[in-house]
Amino acid sequence: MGEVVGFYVLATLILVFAGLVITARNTTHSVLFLMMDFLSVAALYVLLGAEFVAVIQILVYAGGIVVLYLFVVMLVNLKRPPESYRDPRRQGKLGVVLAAAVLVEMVAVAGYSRVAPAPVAAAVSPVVGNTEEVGWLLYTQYLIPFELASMLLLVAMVGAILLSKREL
Amino acid sequence: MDSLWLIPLLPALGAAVNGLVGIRLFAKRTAGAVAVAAMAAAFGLSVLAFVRLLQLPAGVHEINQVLVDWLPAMPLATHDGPSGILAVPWGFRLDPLSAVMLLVVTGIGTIIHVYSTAYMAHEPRGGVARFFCYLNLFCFFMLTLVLGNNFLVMFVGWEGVGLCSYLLIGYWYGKTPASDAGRKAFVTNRIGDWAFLLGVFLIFFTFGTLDFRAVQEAAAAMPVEAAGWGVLSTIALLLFVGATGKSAQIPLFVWLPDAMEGPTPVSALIHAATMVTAGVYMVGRNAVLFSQAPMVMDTVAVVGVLTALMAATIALVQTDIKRVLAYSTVSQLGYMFAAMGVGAFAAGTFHLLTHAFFKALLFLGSGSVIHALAGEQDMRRMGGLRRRLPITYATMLVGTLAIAGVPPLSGFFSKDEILFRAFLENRIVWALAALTALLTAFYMFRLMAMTFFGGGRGATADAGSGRPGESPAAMTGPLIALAAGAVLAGFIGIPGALGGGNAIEHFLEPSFSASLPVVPPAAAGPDASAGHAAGGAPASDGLALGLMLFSVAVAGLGIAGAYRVYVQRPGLAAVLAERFAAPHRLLTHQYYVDALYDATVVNGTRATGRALAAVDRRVVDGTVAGASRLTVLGAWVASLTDRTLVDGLVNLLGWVSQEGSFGFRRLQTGLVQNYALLMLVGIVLFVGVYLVVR
Amino acid sequence: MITETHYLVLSAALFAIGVVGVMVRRNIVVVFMSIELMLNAVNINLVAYSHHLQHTVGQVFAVFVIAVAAAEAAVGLAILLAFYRNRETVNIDDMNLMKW
Amino acid sequence: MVDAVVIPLLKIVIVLVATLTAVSYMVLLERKVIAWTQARLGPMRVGPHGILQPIADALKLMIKEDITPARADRWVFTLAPILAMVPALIVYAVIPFGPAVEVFGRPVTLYITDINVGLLYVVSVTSVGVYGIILAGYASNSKYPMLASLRASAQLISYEVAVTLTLVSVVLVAGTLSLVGIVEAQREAHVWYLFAQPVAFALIVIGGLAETNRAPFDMPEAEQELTGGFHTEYSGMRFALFFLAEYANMIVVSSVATTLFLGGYLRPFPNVAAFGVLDIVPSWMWFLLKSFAFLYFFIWIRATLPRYRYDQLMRLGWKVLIPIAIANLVVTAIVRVLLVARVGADG
Repeated sequence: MGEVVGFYVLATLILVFAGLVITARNTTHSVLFLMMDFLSVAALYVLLGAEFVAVIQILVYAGGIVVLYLFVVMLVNLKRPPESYRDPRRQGKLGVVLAAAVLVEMVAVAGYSRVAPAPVAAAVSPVVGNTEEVGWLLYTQYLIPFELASMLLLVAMVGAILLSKREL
Repeated sequence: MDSLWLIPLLPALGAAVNGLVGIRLFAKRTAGAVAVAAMAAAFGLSVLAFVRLLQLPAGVHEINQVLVDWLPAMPLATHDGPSGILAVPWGFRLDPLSAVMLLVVTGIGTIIHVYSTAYMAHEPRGGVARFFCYLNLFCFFMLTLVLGNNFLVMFVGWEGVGLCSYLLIGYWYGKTPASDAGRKAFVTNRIGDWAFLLGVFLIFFTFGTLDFRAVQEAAAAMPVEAAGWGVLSTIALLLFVGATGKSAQIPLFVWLPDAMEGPTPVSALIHAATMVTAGVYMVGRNAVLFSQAPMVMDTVAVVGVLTALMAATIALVQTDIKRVLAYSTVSQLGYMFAAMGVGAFAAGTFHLLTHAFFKALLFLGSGSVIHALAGEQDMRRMGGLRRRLPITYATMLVGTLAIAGVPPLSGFFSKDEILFRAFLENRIVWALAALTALLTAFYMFRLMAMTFFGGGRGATADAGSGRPGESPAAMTGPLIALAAGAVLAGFIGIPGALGGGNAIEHFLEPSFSASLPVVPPAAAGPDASAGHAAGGAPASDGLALGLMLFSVAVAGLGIAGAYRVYVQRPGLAAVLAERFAAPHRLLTHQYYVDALYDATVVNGTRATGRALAAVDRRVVDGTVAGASRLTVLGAWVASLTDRTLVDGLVNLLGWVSQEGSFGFRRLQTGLVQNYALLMLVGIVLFVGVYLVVR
Repeated sequence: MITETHYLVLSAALFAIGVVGVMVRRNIVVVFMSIELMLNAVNINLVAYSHHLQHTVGQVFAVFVIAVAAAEAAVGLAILLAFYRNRETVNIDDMNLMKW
Repeated sequence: MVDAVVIPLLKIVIVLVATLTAVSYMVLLERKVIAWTQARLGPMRVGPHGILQPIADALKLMIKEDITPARADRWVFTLAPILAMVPALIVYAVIPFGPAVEVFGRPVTLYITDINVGLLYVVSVTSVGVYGIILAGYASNSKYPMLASLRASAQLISYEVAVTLTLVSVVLVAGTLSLVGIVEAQREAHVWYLFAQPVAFALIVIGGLAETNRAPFDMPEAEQELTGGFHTEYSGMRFALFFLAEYANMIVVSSVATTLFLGGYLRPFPNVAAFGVLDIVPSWMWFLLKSFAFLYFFIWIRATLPRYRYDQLMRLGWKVLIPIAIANLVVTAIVRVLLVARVGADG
């Protein structure tokens, strides 16, 4: 019961905030709605029993990435309106139609997946607790991807610094 | 004995020093001193060698020295079998004949070297060294020629002197006539050399050896070809043709007058005293061989005497002082050949010796005159130099008297000997020779008269301001020395008719006989040529005296004629020239021999050359050009293919790509969202396909 | 009862909203944010299946996605800033230099 | 029902009220302490020794006119103080004030909840707190707040990295993310982590000062440079919210520091029976005493140290604290691995 209510409330919040993100005239408002959206998603993760991912979602997305967006918006949003020019070839409407098609198709796929295969056996993990399991998987089976991700982050950091510095 | 090889080597060293170092570094005086020292030393050694030759025990008449093996032993063969072993040593041989030549070359050469130091004093410094280098080099080759003990070594000298002659005639190579004359001499000599070389080949083919002595022995063993033409005759004829080239006989005499373009000492040394006598020497060296071929002997005599006569007649009308002397030289060489031809080898050689003295004297005297007149050579512009050039006049007068055959000067003895022997052998030859002697006396005194007598003309008349003076001691000294030689040289050959011993003939005898055990001295004349000395000595004393008187009379007649025409009545010469216009023209044009050669040989060669050039241009070049045309055509076709077909394909490909990309590039709008749109289309399609197929 | 299909539909809807944002908005910051929305849709999917299959690996992948998103945001925004500094615009229609 | 709903709701209300009251008196305390430090008396008018001053302040703020600047972004302007306040308050959900106790015969835990990612929760929620500052500066549409908010958010983000890295080393020692678990781990380890992780404690103290924009790192509120800082344009109740949020954050920092390093609600020497007499003081009282000492330390420092320059602040954060934190983490990890290996060998 609580799960159902929680799901529908959160789903509504998520979709509404998402819609507001892409429709808000003010970019700062978009960013705020995005933050709200992410927080809602984090709550959804809690609902799904993924506390670690939820916290990371808040820490990284809400506390990091969105702050970054906010910074950028405040840095670039100072002059003329950003959407003043419109290229005639952009085919925005067709994009919306195609997005709807994608939605329909994916819902159809989701309908098929009702007969999805039986749940696989839970991984044999020596630890209990969501965070511990995630950590255990990250540092054993997915160690190399994990290290690669860290390398990716390092490279991204260096690249971002290089790109945004006015002169080296 | 050991010093024999040094004699040619010394001039060679002098030439090397002057040529390698002197041209750049030596002063004129140094260059001259080096050359003169080399020649003087060679002369000293020659005298020593000559003394040693005289001191040889009886029956031995030669000194041999083999320096080194030149060509190693090399068996040669023809189709008919082995023809002998070709082994040529670099060997020298001194026998009486070569000893005479040796003394002539070194002695007169030394004198002329001394003379040259003064005569060439006005040349540039490097030019003097070059001149003495050539001159020394010439002496080296001449000595090699003389001393060589076989045909090949002789041939080296033979060609070497030709080369030096060419170099020295063209010494003033800046003057076109000089360089032309040098080339003419060289080319003309080549013709003779060609025959000479053929003769050498034939000698080796016939006898299997090239050694003089061996060839003479072998030839003596063969029968005399009195009636039929045989191999000996062929050899002799070929050698004689070679001799005509070197010694300027008919038909190859044309180069010698032109060679007067060279410096006067060169004319004296090479073209009077030494090189031109090489032919005579060669014939004398092969006396035995020639004796076995009587027909060739007759040819030699006729050619010689005809040459003598012709040159003498031409000399009558020449106006260039050196050309007169040149034709005189040709004439005297003809004399020598006539002597050889009649078998009087010793007489010919004797005349060679005396002629070397007085002709060198005459040339040097004329050089003194030219030197005094600052290069003037035309006798018509001379005259009255007797007082201004007393020494020159005196010495030249001695030389003239000698060549004219006035006793007791040297020319008298040698020429008289020849006439005597010719009279014995062949009256026609004698008659022509006597006529020549008359003409000789005439034209030589004409020269003297025009140069030294009468009033001043031309250059001598103009010379009032800078009057010509006597030449320096370095020139007059040699003149005097040669004059002494011209006076005294005859006394070594006083014929028996005058109570003399005819020493030279006895001395030379071994060289002209086949075998070493020589005939007794009593048998005067070339005993080897048996059957020719038919006249016999005992019956000829009176005859000889008569002929002597006759020839003295002839000489006197010539002198008197010349004195009358050119001294007493100076205008008479022109009158005579007008009266005998046709012969005069013939003579002034040297019998049109040069013109004839030009018309036939020279122009023929040129025409052939042009024809060949035309063939080359038309046929050979045409073929090449045709081939290149074909190549060009092929390349054009290939390029056409390349342009149209290959390039067309490539261009088509490029055009298709270009036009296609013009269409496709519309897809690339630069709008990120259009790309995302396409991506989305792809997603929709893929998922759609998945949904349908599943 | 909430099945995984519910989550999938939610995820699909969120994804579609993100697609629409990418397609129609011209402010490149908003476009970036729409991409983040799509990434979140994916994450919802992953976590939902993780829950459904009782296997943590889905969450692991969600963590990876978040890491990649962070990197993408950092570099993308840095590029955006550099571009803005040169062109004084964040309009995606002005960024059309990279074409024929 | 009671256990599931009523007791948690009661706990929440108690914590909220207590926190807000504490914050109010925190302000008074600070004014008094600084005044004493400077040989003044501080507030003396309202109540004896100014003891009622916070109530007067609250009333003043509530009845003051609430001004919104003309060109301000109205919604965001209102949202900003809320976004500042909410994270500061909800962090209290995981702060353990004491262990389970018997209340009216019913076992009650003296904390709202104990989630197994408690520490991460604290970190993530405080990281959201930066929005309030940024949005306040942005929405005011004014120069000084804008600059101040940029400074503040940059400072917060920078020091968040150092603080989080430091916390990881504590987690390594404790072996859990739960705050209660950390406290219990200290009990089992017989030692406060202040002594196990002295470097980490120092880093947390410095980082905590910076995270709460306290002196000597109070750049965002540097009056001399930026007038009032990011809340210059705010007034009335919305200003009060920022004010409360700041002091609430101070209390959060001191609470977390107490929990992590000072043994939380444990009495000193919890394993030594000889000190059993100390149990007269209840556990939650121990917690409050320790936190109070920490807060007093904060005020003390503010009264003592001059302000850092901004570039010095950033240099300290990035070039000193973060490297030290990483080094500390590495050393801790190595020591931990060695200890586990030794224990394994013993077992």
